[in-house]
Amino acid sequence: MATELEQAGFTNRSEEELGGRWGMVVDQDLCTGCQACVAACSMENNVPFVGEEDAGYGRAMHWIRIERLWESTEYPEVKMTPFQPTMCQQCHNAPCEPVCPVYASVHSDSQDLNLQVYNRCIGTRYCGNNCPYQVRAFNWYDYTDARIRPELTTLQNQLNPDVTVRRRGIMEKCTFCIQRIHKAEDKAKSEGREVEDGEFTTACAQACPASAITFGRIDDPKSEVSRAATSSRGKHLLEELGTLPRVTYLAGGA
Amino acid sequence: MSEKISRRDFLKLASVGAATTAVLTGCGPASRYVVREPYTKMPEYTYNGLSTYYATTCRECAAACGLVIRTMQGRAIKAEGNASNPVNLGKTCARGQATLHGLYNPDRITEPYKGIRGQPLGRESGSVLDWDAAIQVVADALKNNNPSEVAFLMGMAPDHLFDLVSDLTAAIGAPAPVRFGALGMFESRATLSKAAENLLGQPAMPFFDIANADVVLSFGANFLETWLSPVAYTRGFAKMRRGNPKRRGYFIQFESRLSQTAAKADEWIPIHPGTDGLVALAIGKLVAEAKGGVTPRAFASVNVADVVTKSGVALETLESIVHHVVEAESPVAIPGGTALGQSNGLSTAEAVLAFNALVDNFGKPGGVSLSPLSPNQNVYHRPASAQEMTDFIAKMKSGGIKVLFVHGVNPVFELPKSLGFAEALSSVPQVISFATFPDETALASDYIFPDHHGLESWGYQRSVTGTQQSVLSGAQPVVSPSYNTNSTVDVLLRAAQLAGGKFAEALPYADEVAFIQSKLTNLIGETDGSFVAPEINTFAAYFQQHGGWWKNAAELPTPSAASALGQGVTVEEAEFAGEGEFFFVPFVSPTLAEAGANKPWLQELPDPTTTVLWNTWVEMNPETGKELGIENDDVVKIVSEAGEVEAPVYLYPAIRPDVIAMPFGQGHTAYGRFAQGRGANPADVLGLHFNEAGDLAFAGMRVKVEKTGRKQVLSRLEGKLGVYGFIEEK
Amino acid sequence: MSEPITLLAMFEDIEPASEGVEKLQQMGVTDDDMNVISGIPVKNTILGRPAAITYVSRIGMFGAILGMFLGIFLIYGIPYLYPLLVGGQPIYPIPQGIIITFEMTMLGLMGFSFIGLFVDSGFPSYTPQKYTPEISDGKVALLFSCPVNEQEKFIDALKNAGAVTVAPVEARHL
Amino acid sequence: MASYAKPLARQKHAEEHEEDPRQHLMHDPLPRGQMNAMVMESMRETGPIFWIITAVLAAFVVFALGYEWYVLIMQGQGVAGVTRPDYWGVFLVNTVFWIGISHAGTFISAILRVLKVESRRPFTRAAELMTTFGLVQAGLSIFMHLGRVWLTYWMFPIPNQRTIWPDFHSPLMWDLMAITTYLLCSTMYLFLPLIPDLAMARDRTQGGWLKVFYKTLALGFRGTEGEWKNLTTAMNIFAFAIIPVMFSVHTIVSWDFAMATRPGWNSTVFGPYFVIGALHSGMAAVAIVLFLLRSTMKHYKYFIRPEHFNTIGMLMLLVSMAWAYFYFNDYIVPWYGGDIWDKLFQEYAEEGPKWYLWYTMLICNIAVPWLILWNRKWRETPWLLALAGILINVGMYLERYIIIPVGVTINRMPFTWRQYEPRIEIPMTVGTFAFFLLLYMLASRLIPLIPVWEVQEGQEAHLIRKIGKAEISTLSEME
Repeated sequence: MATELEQAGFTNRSEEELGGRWGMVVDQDLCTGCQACVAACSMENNVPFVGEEDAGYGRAMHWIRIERLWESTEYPEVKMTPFQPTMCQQCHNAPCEPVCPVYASVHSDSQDLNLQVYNRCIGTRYCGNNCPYQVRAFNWYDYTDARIRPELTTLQNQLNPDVTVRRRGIMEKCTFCIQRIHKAEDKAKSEGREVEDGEFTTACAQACPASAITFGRIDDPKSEVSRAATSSRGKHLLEELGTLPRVTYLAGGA
Repeated sequence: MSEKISRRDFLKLASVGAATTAVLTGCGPASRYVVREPYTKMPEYTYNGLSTYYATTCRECAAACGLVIRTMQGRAIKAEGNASNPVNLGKTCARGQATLHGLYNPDRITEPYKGIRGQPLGRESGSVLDWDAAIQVVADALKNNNPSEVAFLMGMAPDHLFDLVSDLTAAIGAPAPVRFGALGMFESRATLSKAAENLLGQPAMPFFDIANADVVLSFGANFLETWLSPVAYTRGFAKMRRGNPKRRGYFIQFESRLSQTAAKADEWIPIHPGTDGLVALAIGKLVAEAKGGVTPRAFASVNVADVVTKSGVALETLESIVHHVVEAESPVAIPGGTALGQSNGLSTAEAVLAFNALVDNFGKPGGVSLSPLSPNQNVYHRPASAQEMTDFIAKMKSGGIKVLFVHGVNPVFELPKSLGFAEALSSVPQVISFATFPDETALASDYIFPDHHGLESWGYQRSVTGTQQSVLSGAQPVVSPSYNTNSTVDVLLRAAQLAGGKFAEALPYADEVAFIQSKLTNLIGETDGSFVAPEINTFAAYFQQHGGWWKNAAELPTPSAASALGQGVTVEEAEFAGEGEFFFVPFVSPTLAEAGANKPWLQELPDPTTTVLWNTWVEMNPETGKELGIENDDVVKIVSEAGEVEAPVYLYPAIRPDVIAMPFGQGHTAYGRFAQGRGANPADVLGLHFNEAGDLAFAGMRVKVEKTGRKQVLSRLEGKLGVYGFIEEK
Repeated sequence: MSEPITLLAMFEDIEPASEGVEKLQQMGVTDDDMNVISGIPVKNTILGRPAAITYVSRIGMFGAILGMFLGIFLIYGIPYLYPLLVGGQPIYPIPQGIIITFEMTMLGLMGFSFIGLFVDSGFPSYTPQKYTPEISDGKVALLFSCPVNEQEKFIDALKNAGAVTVAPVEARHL
Repeated sequence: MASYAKPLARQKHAEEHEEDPRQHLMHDPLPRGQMNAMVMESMRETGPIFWIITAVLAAFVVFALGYEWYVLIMQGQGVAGVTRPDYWGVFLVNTVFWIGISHAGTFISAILRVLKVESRRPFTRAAELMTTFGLVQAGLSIFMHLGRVWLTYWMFPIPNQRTIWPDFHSPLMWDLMAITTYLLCSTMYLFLPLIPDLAMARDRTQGGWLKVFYKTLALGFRGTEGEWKNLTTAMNIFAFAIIPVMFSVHTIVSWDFAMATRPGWNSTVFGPYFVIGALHSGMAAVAIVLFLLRSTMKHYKYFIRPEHFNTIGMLMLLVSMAWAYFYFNDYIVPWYGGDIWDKLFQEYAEEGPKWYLWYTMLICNIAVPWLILWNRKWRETPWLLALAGILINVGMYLERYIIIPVGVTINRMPFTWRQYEPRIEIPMTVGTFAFFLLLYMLASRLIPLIPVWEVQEGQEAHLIRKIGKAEISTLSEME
């Protein structure tokens, strides 16, 4: 019973005690909303651009989007909420996982990450529907097919060979740059050691000019990310759902 | 250059370097003379599945951030920040990330062209040239014209090409090359350096050390977006906020609209346009009084009550700000952007600098100082102001320019229409463009001799400001050129040889690399830099490997506060040109800037504050909208004395009701499929009004707004229903 | 006794048909040697005949058990073979198990009842059969076999019982 | 002197006296042969209008359904209106709607058969056909919704080279299982009572492919005691077993939504609420079909009479009240609970850009049946009942539309809230309706839509006894 309660959020225990391996911390007090992370993510993960009409209809495929709402829209007391980069929260109890009929979104034991197996996906879109954070992007068309979009013929030179290019009818999402995780893990393995904190980082964290994004091992209490995650400013998105996200947000303000 | 450094020697050096720095740099395509080989004959430094990383410089703006490009089998895969470059310390902005979309842009100019001026490019139009002919053309252009009638118009970046052209023009007695960029215009660089000259004694870019400040007053400076060196200043901002665990820096932004920068401020003060200087003086006076003692002359004259009425900033607000300032250890005030783009811009800048002098932060951590000179630079040099461009254009029109070389800038798009650059071009007999992309200016010239993309070419670039260290950022090709393009430096060198005589003497270099190395010689043996090398080859190798050379220690010339405070500063009221109910505030799009429009992923990025993608919008306060019966997505026509422009409205709650704003960056009539015919260009309505420093008073206009009755739905990343509510009136 | 012959007696209604059945029983025709063919189901008690035995329900039950095991295999066997974690849910979930098992059980039950009907009634049978279309017009037919030499006796008896026609019947294609 | 305190309603005596039981189908028997002839004739006599309509419907199926689907598959779901967060659109609305329609058949032929509601007899088959044909549309709609429909078989629990099996944690897998079961069983259940009628048709067809058709399907049924025994046993098993399956199917369909961690969806009442909703639309659909049969098919005025419309009408009224009750449950609990997201979910439906759908739904689903169906005279007016049926189905379609594409706009990330506008869904939806009607029209020419043997069985069992001064309808146990 105790653990259920804790998982439901009645806990003062830090993330690493509740498990998890890779984690991310986003400092909303630092995020300037500059979109560098979005660009970096898209370049690293071969995220296609969808064009004006589709983007306006809500089909932009950003794996990470910077949200901003209004606390008050009454001039002059206008107040904007702090920029909130929203990417897959890599929930431990991910609502998107059990609803997939073909195990396309499964949980990785070893990394405690929320995997999306592209070639298994048949496009029921239940996961996207069930994701409380609405961070899953669906390939509504063959956005990456140069036969359909000739403008891609040259641009495709830039595709990252470590990341699959997704075809139509497939759900995709932020993977915590799992290709980088694997690279680092393989390297560490070949050298017979554990992956060190800061040995590598995700594309978004790497680019962020304000260093608002920190990525690393949350099971290592000494790592930068776990120290940040246990900060008093830390909170999770929709904590009340008990999804145990692996992304911690540091509230803005003093 | 008789003994050419072979790749093998280089790799030896490289491995030495690799031990000392994280950046693994082979000098792959950089092996001097680039050859394209099939992948069956793969060079030994590329292994299947392994990446090679090259350090180079980002050319998306003039800030000279260091990049490390990850390449795989001859293709550039990812742009990452160069962790050791002091300007960006491994960070990049969105535009830096998207630089690969420039490199692999489907609309690159692939061959030298002749005789376009309007008509379309392409083999079928029979306008393709080969490079020998092209170089002959350049040589003739240099030789057959009176040097005083040869003009070079170049981009803002102070790079090796600029040095080369300066040498050339100096040697042959031609007017010095003119550097210009819309960014410089919207940043009011000329005003800043003029103010610095007047108050700090040097025409340098002042450097504001916000990293160590604890209270920051920014007067319209969008230093988190595009201003001067955004990445560096963003890093500073982060330090200011969370760098010191004991205190969180406090940040106040004075601006008539909630820009991305203002959105990060703890206090955003929607100030009446053009009154920034007055407010700065008023705050200064109050601070001085609060501190006791005699109020310096600079602030003596200002009348606070008067300022309150003019600026619309309540006295309590001023006092609370004063309180913050007095409490602070190291407050700093930054003048910039819209505050300086006013008829009273210069005095505003001076007022703000005087304020800094008052709080006595000159040369101190968290204070103001002068940006250091770059390693191989001995005098400050700034890009041309709009005023100077006007003179330049006048000269063009008067036929004073027979041949015009254009590189790295797109004045037809970037300059206000009212300056009539496009018309002036037609009165120049021969226009030669070195553009990489088919931009408006290139298509209006007689020849296009396309330069490599930045990632395909050699070079170096000085960092003008943004760091306390003196930085010379190095560039090298990371991939072999995709098309039949040619480095402009090489073109000029060979043309000079061809022209012979004083031209050949002026540029006695075998090729681009030789020229660059000649510019580096004075750094050989320097011990206080990022690396030490005994002779030029080693130095050049390290230079590529590290991505440049920079001093280890911060060195900031400290101005004297006394002179700043001594002289009286009077900020007279700003005059607004034209009539109309609205003040017009154009601002540079944070994601696109002046040259990002042709990169699809930059178009796909939402504007941070409005989340609009792929288009131009007009920001208008919802209240105003209600009064005028204007709703979201209504296309309105903005009419100024200088012209008119149409764009759909975004009812933006965080803008003064008497102000409308519009982003600069879209509205191209050329420049590739992603940019062409998309959005509108606010520069079309800018009138010719300058401040005392000769910068354009781009924010000093009044405009009328007319409904067109048309609707054009803006693409937004945000869901309107959730962000602005869904209750329907029924 | 001589070789038997099959006669078909047609009745306008159920009432006389039951009379006929009774007559035949008195005359010593065993219940196995007669059969009533009707256009609507008629209770055996109405006709005064023993109840027909049917195996449909048993086959159905068997199917139900089969289906249940299939369901149990699907929900618990598969994860045993390919254990994959999803969303912090147990590998062998009870509630889902109930659903799948129920559906499979029902499918088995009905599927096998259907098959049972075929098996038990010998469907489909396209071989020639002793039948006349009038039956589906509401007439009730009494099909029985008797020794050839005594057939007149039976015919009279049934005529008295109210049979419209009583005639030897040949198997024909339906 | 009157011994009554209250006056008697003599003057109204005329209207009030019980109407003649002989106008009931069960008391107005015809010889079986004649009924057979009537049914066969209604199948044979086909005018040009029939074929014209059939052709038009076929054209719709080919172009609106077939071609558009081809486009949808080749280009991707982008040609539909779905987007983030509206990942689910009209295709799933259609699925739920058609499964709802399909429930009527089972309800009438199973539950009414178990409860021995005699007036069911003539239209059980018409209703059962709706079940099967409706499920076909539902299945199609699910496949339209899939992003990579050509990989649907990955959901089937069959051994495969990917050594990966479907995940039964997912409500969609429960759905697959339940709907498959339901489709198979309801089809078998449609076939069982059909066998004797096919035999009848076989006996009345001389030569031609129809003869072969009937002969094959009639399986050589003669009507011996054993055959009847087996048949009735199987039918009883089905009648009882298919009822829980029917409930489970729509409950599971509702769980596809109720299991989601979404505001407004995650509700415990969804199961029964969806089931009753299904019956609501199903009953209404039966009314429409009865009206069409009665007015288009020859001789059907004999089989389908006002009394049957009366029965359906009462059921519709009853179900609509039950629906209102469940909807109120589903409404007031979150409303009172005051969870911010649930509140927003409801406000969005009522005051959002699609507010008019919400009001139309309430009017069609509650006001219409309650105002029309309380009066017997009106219930017995076929066209009026059919009209009510159409309106109710509009209302029920809107209800699903509000739950899925409208409701899905509201999630816990307001930044993403967007509106859904159907695009290619519209022609394809029309296509499914055309397909449904087309199947029905073809069926009306191939199989007897009236289970004649059941009608006769009923007529045999009914007789009128004179008790005192009144003639009373009585029913005797035949089977």
